[in-house]
Amino acid sequence: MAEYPTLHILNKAPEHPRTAQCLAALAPEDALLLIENGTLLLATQGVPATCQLFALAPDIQARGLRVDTKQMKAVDYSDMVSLSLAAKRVISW
Amino acid sequence: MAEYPTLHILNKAPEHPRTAQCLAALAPEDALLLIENGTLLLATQGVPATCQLFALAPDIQARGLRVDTKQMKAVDYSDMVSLSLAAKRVISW
Amino acid sequence: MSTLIVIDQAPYGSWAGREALDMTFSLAAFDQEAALLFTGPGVNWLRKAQQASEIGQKTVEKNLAAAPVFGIEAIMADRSACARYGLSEASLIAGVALVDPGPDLYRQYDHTAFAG
Amino acid sequence: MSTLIVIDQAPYGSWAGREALDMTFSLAAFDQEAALLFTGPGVNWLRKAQQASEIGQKTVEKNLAAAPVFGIEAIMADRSACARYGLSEASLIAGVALVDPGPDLYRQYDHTAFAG
Amino acid sequence: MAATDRDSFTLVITGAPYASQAPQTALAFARAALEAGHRIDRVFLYGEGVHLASALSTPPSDETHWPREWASFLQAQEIPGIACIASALRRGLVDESEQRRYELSSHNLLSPFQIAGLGEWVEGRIKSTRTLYFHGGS
Amino acid sequence: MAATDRDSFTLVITGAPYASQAPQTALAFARAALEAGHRIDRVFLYGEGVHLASALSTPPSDETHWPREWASFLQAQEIPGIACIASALRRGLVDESEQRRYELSSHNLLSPFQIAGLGEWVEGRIKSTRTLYFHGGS
Repeated sequence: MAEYPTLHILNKAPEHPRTAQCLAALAPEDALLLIENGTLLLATQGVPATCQLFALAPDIQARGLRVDTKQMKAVDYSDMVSLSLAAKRVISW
Repeated sequence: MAEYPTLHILNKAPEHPRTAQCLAALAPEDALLLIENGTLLLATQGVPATCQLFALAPDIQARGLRVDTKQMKAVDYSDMVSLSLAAKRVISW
Repeated sequence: MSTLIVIDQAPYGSWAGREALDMTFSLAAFDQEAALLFTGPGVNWLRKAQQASEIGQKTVEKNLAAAPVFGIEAIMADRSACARYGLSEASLIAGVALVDPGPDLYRQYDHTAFAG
Repeated sequence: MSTLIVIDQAPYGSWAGREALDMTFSLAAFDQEAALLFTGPGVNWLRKAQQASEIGQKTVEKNLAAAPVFGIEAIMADRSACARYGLSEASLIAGVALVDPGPDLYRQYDHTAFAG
Repeated sequence: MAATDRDSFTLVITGAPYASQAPQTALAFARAALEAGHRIDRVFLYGEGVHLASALSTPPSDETHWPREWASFLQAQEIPGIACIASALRRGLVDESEQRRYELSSHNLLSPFQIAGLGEWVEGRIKSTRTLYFHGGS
Repeated sequence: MAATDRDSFTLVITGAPYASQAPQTALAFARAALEAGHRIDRVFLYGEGVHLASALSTPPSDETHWPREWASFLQAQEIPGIACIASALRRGLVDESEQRRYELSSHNLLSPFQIAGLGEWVEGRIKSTRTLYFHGGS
């Protein structure tokens, strides 16, 4: 798995104020992993195109969301482990 | 105390999504009572001018906020009791 | 004495929605008029084909389908929140009425409650 | 190994801010580099002349004033959040540096944590 | 409905102590209501609010002890304080009877709080002049 | 730092069960980390997260029992599970020793969870390859 300066893990719904803070902190070379309520971002027009995008498959499935594989990669918990080690730092928003 | 169709009690910070929902539900003849985190609205430019406005003094004081008495009335807990009875219905946002 | 229960929190990430449903069914069990309004990220409770077993939870689709049987008056969803979350009539579960929450809606109920 | 602790929740309405301060002072107590960033409604922790006794709480002004003594590197506040809440240099407690959070700021710390 | 001295309240607390201001605001409201000659029919703890009924909560000595403040108020004023059974069981608040039923190691419900169902809330909705909610703020 | 099979984690859980998904996500992460050959140095419960260590939590039988799921995982894998003492005391989570110290009516900390200070979190910050946070989502 590629190295990223920062892996951002977002578990808040798009309306939550921390979502805007997280999106404003993304650098182009970073990765964003959407989990839990954070996966709801996929259903909106607000998905950032600025950096590498991942989303946790069990959370996508729980919410009945559809995945645009051109936009982002669905991953499982073992990918989440690898991503957290591949990034220099992890921020859990 | 005057009668209001609805007393809206808002205890969320301005960034909380429920604040926007509350402000969108105000009718001109309603009253809005800001309490707890809700009093922080007084420090922003977002104070609605649409209806009668009240704010809980102990919460204003706790946060070191200043009150514009032209804009709204600082009240205590006994006023909160009277307001809740004076309104036909109370919505706690 | 009609009560509006509002669910504005996203599913699965909190229990507020489930506990608001419990409140609604309790009202109905005691023969009190009750209606449900889903708004904000809460509208995502209403999406078809949810499967939450992998995250150790249960969906509420069956509960909502039973709502009319239990005497719950209406299941309403905020039209603009549905649009924001790409929820068309086709992707919503059956029996949901789209509404525009505002003073006129809330004034139809004697009582409005959130679960948290 | 410098750690950034972020406080983005309004004072008094939750305990997350207090518990984030505890984390920061713990790092300092173990001689670890730590800095504080207040953002969103969290900047309201930094307003002068708070008096929370009537709501049964204590202010944190003294704790923050002691931060440099305990070895906490910096107390930073989000410039735009301060502007939004009418917090000028004159209404902020002493020792706060205004910053613009973004990739450049977060990249200066090995580790970033919220209390909740 | 105009205010009269026989107006009554059901107060619903859904915010936990040490996580929200809800228990403090609700207590100040309850005291003001009694001082104005009104009645509090019951206090109903729901969701996260059930943690207010913890007999084991031990805040630092310089922080207000909200469970004890509430318990002595309820005791002195003879107001029923009820924790919703479903919310309480999920969150680990149990009385002696639930301890026995579920064969748990102990019980931790602070007296005079009791455990009961949502019917208590529904009754408040019907009989009290106003039912007010005290939610978490974040 | 590149990933190696001796990489280790400290997991911090700040979201409560039955109020957030944090305990579920953290457990799935922990299992995946072990399966990949990594080590979990400790699990640290902070803020609302301490409720995961409740011995009295009794969810309905069709809901996952997160405290028990976590307790058996920690037991089987011999991973220390630590609830922050300040967070736990405020919120009514106590072990036998805190029960005695504060003369409380009972204790309710689920074994093998232990109570300790923030120093455990600081040590994780220093020694584990990564410290990850599992927060509430609302």
